[in-house]
Amino acid sequence: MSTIELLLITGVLLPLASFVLLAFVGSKLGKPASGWVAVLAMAASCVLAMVALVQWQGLDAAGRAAARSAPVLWATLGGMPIKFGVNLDSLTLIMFFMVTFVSTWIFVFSVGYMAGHSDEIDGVSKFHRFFTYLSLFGFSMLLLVIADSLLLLFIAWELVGVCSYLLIGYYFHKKSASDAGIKAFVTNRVGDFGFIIGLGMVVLFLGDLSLAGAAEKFHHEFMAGGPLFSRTFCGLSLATWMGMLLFCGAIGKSAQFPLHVWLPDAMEGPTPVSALIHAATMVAAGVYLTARIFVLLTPEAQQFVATIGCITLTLAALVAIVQTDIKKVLAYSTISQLGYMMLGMGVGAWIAALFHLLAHAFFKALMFLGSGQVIEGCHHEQDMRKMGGLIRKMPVTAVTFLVGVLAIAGVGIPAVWMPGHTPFGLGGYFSKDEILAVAWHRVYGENHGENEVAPGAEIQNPKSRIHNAEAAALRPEPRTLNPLLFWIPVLMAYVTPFYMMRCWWLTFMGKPRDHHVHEHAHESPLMYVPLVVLALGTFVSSYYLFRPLVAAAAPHPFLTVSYDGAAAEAAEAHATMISHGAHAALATRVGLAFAVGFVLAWLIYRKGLAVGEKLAVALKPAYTVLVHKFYFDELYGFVLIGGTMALNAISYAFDKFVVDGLVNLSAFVTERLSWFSGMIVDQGVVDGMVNGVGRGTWTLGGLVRSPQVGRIRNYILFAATGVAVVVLWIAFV
Amino acid sequence: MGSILRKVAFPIFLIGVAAIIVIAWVPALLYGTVDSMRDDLGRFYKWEPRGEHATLTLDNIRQYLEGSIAGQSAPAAHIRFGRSTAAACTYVLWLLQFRITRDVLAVVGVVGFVSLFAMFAIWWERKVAARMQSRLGPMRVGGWHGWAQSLADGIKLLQKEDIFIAGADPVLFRMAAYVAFIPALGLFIALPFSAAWIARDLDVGLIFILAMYGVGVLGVLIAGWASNNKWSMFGAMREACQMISYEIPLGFALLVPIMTVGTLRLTTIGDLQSGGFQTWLAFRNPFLLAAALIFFIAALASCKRAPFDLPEAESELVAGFHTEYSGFRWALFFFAEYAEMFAAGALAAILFFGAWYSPLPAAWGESWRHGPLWQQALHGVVFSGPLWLIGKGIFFVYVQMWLRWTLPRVRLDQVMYACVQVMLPLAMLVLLANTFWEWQVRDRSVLGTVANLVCTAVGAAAVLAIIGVGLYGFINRRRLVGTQVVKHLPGA
Amino acid sequence: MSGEAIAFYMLAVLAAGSALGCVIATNIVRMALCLLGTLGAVALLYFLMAANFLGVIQLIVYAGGTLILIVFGIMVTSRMYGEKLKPRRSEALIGALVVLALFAGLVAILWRGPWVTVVPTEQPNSVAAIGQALLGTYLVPFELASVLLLAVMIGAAYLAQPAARNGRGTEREE
Amino acid sequence: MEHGNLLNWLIFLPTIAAVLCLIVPSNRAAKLIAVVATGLTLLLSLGLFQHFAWWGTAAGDVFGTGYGQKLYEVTKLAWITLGDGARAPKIEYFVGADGLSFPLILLTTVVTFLACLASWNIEHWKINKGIRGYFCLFLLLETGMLGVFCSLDFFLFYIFWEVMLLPMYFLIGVWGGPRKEYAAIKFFIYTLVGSVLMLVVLLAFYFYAPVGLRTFSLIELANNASIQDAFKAATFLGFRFAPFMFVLLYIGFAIKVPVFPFHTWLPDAHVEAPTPISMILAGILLKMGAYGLLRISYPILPTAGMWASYALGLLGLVNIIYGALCAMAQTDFKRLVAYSSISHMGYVLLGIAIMTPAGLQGAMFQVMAHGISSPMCFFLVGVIYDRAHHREINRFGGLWLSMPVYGSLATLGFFASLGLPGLCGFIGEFWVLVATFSAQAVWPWMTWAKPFAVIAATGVILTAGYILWMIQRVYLGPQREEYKGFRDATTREIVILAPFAALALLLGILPDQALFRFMNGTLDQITALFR
Amino acid sequence: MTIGLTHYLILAALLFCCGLFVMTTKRNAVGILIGVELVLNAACLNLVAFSRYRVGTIDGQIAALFIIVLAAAEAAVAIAIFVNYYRMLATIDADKGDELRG
Repeated sequence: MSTIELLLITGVLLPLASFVLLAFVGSKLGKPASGWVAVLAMAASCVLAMVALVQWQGLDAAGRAAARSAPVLWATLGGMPIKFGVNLDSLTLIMFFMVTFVSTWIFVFSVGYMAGHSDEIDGVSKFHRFFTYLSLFGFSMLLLVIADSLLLLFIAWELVGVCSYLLIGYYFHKKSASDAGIKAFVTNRVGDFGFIIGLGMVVLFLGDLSLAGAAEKFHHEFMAGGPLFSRTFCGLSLATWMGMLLFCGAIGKSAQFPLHVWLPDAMEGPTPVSALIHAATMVAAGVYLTARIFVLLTPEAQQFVATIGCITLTLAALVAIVQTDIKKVLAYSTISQLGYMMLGMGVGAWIAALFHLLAHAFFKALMFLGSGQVIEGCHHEQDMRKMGGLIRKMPVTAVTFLVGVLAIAGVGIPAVWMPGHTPFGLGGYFSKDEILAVAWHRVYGENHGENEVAPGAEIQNPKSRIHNAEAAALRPEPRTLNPLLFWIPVLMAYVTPFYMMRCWWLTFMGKPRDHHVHEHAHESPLMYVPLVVLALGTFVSSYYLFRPLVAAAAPHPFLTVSYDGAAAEAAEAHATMISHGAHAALATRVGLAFAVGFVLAWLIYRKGLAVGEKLAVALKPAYTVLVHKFYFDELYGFVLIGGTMALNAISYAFDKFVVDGLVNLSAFVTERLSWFSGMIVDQGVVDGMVNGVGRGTWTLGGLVRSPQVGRIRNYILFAATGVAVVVLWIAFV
Repeated sequence: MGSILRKVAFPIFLIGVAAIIVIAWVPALLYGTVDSMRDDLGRFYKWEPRGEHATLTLDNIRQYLEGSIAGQSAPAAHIRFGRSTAAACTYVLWLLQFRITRDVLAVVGVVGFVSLFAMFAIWWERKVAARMQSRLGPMRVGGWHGWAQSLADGIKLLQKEDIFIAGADPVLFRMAAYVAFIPALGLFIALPFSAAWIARDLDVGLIFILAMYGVGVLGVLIAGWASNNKWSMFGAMREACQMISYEIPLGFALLVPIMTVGTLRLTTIGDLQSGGFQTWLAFRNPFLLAAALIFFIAALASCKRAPFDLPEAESELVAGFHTEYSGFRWALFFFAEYAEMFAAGALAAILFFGAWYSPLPAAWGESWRHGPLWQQALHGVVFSGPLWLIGKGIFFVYVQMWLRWTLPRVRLDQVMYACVQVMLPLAMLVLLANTFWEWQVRDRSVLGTVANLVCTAVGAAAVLAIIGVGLYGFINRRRLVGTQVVKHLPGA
Repeated sequence: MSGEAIAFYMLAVLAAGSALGCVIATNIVRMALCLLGTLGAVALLYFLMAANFLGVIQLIVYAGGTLILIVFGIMVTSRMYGEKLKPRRSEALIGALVVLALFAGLVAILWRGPWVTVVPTEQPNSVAAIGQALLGTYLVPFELASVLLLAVMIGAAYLAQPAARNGRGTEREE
Repeated sequence: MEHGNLLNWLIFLPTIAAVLCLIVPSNRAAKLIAVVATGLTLLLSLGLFQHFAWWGTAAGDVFGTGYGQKLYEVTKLAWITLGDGARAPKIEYFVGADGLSFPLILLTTVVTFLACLASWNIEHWKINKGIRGYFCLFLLLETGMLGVFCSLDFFLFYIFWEVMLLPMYFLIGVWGGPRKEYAAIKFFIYTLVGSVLMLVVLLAFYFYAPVGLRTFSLIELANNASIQDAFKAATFLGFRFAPFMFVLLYIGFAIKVPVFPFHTWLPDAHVEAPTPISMILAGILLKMGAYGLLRISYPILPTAGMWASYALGLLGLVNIIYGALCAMAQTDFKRLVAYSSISHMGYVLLGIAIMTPAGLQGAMFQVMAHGISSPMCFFLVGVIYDRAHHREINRFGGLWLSMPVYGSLATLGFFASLGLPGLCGFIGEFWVLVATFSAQAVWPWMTWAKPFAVIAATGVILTAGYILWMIQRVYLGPQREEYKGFRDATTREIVILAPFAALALLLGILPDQALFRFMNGTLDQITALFR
Repeated sequence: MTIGLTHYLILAALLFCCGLFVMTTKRNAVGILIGVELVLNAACLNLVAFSRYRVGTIDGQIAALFIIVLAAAEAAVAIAIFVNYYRMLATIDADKGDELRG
């Protein structure tokens, strides 16, 4: 095991240790101490991650390959060995670092936040429980990040799911909270259902559950034209189905359409949970999974991914416009951003999508924590309509929140407008821009530009170019994407700044609308220090630092290249296609989207809610649909839950009355039959005869019973007489 | 009568003691001589017919005793007599070679011993009781500490009218005393006083003794029933209950040494313990020690001795089953009781406490056994012989008396509880544990040796403690008994 | 006449006499006493037949256990001056005739029968032999007998307990 | 074959203790004896590890070259000789352990020991009479169960099968809940029907084997080629022999598993039985059906297994879905857990039905996992039943607040039942599902396997649904006034729950080290018989 | 004349007949039991005699041993029954227990 692997594994096990410690002695440690234990463990992990990252940067390609040790056998499925190991590459390391870093600061925030949010019923016991779960979550999430096997990934996947369940239901004395927990878990299970079938297909057709092994086998299958590609089901090749089914897991976890309904409800959990799990890390795991299985996705499957992402980001962005709960706004924005990432994955912007993931983790965590600060300051008030003007009471929060808003809105100056200069912008700008650029490229082909290598992108090694050349010979006719997959996200890029600015403005600017809330508003250092750190992180997590790292982890080109020409383009794209042309084309279309959105929001909400309400009345039908979140909950509640319940009732009734009834009926019939045979046949007919015989016998017996007087001595005497006769017979006859 | 007795009493006493010593070793010596004579004659002189049942002629014996048998390689006879002594001994030895002679001798010896011992024990019990209560007990009859008291009582009892109860069953009432007494005597048939001095060396001697204990109860039962007296009946029932119940732990406790030695023949069991204090079975391992304790307690109950003397609890049942008896029949019950007490003590000694061997290893005296007569006699006294067994038996009888006057009587249900719920499981456990011990622990192993040594140490400590306390009591007897009484002590 | 013969005849007389005593006695306790005589004599006959162990067991179990149990039973169930339970004379007569006929027949058979016999050999260690047989060849009957004894113990205790009549109270009050 | 006495001790130690239980004077002593005896049995059964813990050695050394070639702790005594002569067929006392029975023996001893601990508070039950009888029957039950798992002679198997039946009848019928008589009789008659069918098969196996080869040895029946050929060729009442026998046997075992539509005894028996008995019912008795299939039906009649595989798979599928749906409809806590057992055993059936190594592994793992999680769940139910004296799910609420430790353990237990990765339930389900999906790789004609796997996978969702819903209604939510003062789990309860929890974790985290390596060898040998 | 098998057998026959007679004539239930014991003793004597003079092994002794043990068991149960009998009928007369006569 190499040093880096050791560091990572230690980093994974530290939160586990903290979990075990807290689970057993947490209640004894008490209120602040148990929180600090978790923080300490996570901070140590973070330090280890940093060390690992630095070491990794110092290694050349050969060294990196050497640092990866062989996986160990965990079990055998049938005859197939299942091995687990550390999936050591740049993506793992950067994700690991991101998770530990964000977690650490959110943990710190939680210590302060939970002090006031954990004593509804039993303060101490619930306080340590929170950090117990958080530690378990940290462990599971890190395990997910380093997993090199689909099965290990799935295990960690479920574990983070259960942590999410527990943390959403942290205030389980509230029915809404436990409902939300169940909703989250079951919805995820629906996704996992697909995932498991996908895993079954992997086992059946590829016979290897490790990521690398599966990818290699997939390539061979493709080259050999195996059943995976030659056979179809419902018009799609089995390979496509496999990719889509595996992606189902990501749909659930990343709250993609149609399984997005759980995430807004998940805001019932404490705010740090929302920040950590439901914004920064866990929900991004879906994207991470998609990135990991990217090499198993056929073009059709990629298109499916892109479509799902596109639908999700649209729906969520629209719903976010009308939300009044500060956390719900953020939740929908999260869904929307996840949709962007999925879109990126689907169109082949592998690097950009992950880059967006990392950047999003920082700024969304930042905003959630900011909202937590606000909620804490306003005595658990979450409704933005009652806030306003808080910037005077909470300046740090307001400013840091604004940083997040700017980042998510994609504030930046397109490079094309400032030629020769280093592009400037926040992380969100670059990542979103790149996703859209790739989409543009996929939609409109290659006619946009010369090959201007983007800064930070690594030069692909010559070998891959040879592969590309080979692949080009095999390349089928180029496929293009539906233009909607470019235009709708572009449109939504205007909506995003609008609702974010609406949120910020309603919260922090303007006049205080509820004086009671406003008077008590305050902020505390333990909570705003993490805010500041994350705000700084938002600046740093930009194009210059994160993207190169991600780019270095891009899948081996030949895997993406060799089976499909279109994907080859995508693979090329994220290395080289961030062309001037694409960006130039984009610049005209979304370059000022943030400004437009901001201004619109300012115009409407600058004087409070009045204008907004008027608009709502004016656009009543649309407003209603949006407020009801496109009626998804109602639909599911009626069709799925109701259907299941009906099915339950039916099957139980069947069980109780039909199956059991049959059993009881057979018993009843047997009993009646026996009655019939016993009482009628036996007593009447058979017994009649028997009785006749018996009566005769009885009469006869009366004659012979006279010696049997019931005296035992007489019986003995008879026996003795008998013996005597026999003996005399023997003796004398 | 009394005055005559008083005059000759002490000489009789002394003669009695001397007689006991002589009786203790002389028959054994003689039996041994006859038996070894047969062997030697057979082995060295080609004397026919061989075997146990062959009869020696008078000449054979005399020649043997004189060492004048033809043949040069003859070894020296064990005892070398002068010509005249040999002539005298010849007749005795000739008689002794016949089994019937020995049997008659044995019966006489047993009956004599039992009566003598019972008389002694009754006197002694009274003395022990008295001393424990700071009294003097019988002091008059016989002079020295009233030693002839029992003798006088016996004569009195013989003279008494044989009272017969009107409502009693005439036959059974009479038979009961015999039924109680005969098993007590029969018990001595299989009880070895030494390896040679035993009426019948049965291969099932141990169970035989147990069986006799069991049969004895019947006499008590019948006595109680035949007396036609409610209290007697109760006493008898209690006796039956208690006896039958306690036979079970008793049997279990006996199984423990049996398992260790692997035989039921008492002489074999005794001979295995000839190697000195340390080889006594009780000290072999802790379980045997525990078994010895259990055996002793159960035997106490079987002999209906305090604190288990429910059948004759005088405060409740007048005198239990022998309420209606008087005279000699009454005495028979007592003879039986004391005989059983002695047998219990002797059995304890044989099974657990070195049988007829002294604490010194018998091997030390090996040379004496073949030496001159006086050496052989001395060997019989110092190393092994009936004296040791009788001494040990009397010691245990003493312990029984000691307990009787120390412990209060327990209730009947407590007696039964103690048996069924305490003694029985305990005995089973000990048996089980000893099984494992015998199975797993070798004699010479470290564990075995250590256990042996520890137990020996415990036993030695107990012995030393008893001796020490006794000595202390003896030295301080005047202070302890009290000045009033001391004045009346003879020789004061 | 050898010693063995003397012993046999003495014991036979004792056994038979006691048995006849049993027959003649009207008092039930006397019968028990007579039974003791028979048992003891038979036990001694066992000794005579070198079945020492069996003799001892006869004494310990039969005389020391069963008989005491019987006497015990008598004490519980009979009064000394209770009703005299005498059979009718006719019954006794018929019984006597039958039994005498049986005895005559048996003796006739026994006397006449040419019995193939072996010369009795002394078992050097019959106790050990019996022990080995019990735990070897006869292990199963031996264990079954112990189970039977257990069952009898429980059964007897159940039958004899006072509360057993009303069908309840099998639970011990603790 | 390695001879040994361990299994004999294992089987009959409880019997001895049962007799002791009757003898001892006090109830407390009986309890003590029962606990000590079951504990000793547990320790003894650990002795089997000497043969199976094979770190570093090759599988072949442990499991031998073929089915039944390497058995451990074998005792083989002629019991009843049928006919004359040295070569006459014999009914044998033939016990032995291999990779199939070893885990189940361990499971039995563990669960029985813990169930015995769970019976410790019997004085506080509603029916607290006859405590000695209870423990006596309890120990007899253990003898029966261990006997079933150890015996390798069909006749002996049958005897132990019946031995186990009777104590269970009394345990439910005497110490059960309000409808105990109904439940007990239902259980008894159901099982008896199954045993009768088994008896038919037992005799048929004997008489249809070629003369001279007749035997009751399960190993011999499976391995002897002549017998197998005879079975293949024979007809029975006009039907082909093997399928007919297979169906009879299957019904016999299906009743025990239980398989839809023979399952209705189970909810009743579970609900009415006292907690420890429910634990044993769910933990061990259900496993006997699966064990019987793997030990008798499939090795001896492999062709019939293939013939019936579609139907069996379908039944397994129905069990999964139908059990889960029924469970969701329950308002009685124990009934819910009972139906969840039906659902979980469906995976076992499905895994067996597809007859691949992975399927068998998954099925056996599920057997063990369910053997750990379901007794735990039943005990968890029992804990609150002890306190609340009712089991209405809807009347509970907020129990986690008043009983934090218990709540945490309950969550763990139910998650294990739910199939959460990292806990034991997951591995079995996953293995079965994946194996079913990929069954065609082994048996190309199994075209139905993939749809079955897909449908079975929906069970995962349903399971999560009813378990979480139940957790919500019982443990979460606002604290109710009437449950406020409830005592948290006592030390005894924690002592019982902790081993289950530990085992659930162990099996979930290290499935290979904890289980697979002890049984895969034998399971592979069984699958080798199918070819 | 040496003592042989016949002697023992005749003695046993005598004991047997005595036992049988006791069984037939005694009205006291315990008396019947005593008769049974006599009969059993006779049987034991036969067994031992046969085993010594006829077979030369100890098997007969063991059979006798079992008989003794079983007799003890039988006596225990019988006495228990008698005690109950006495409680129910206030007599030990075996002739009174004829309620189940046919």
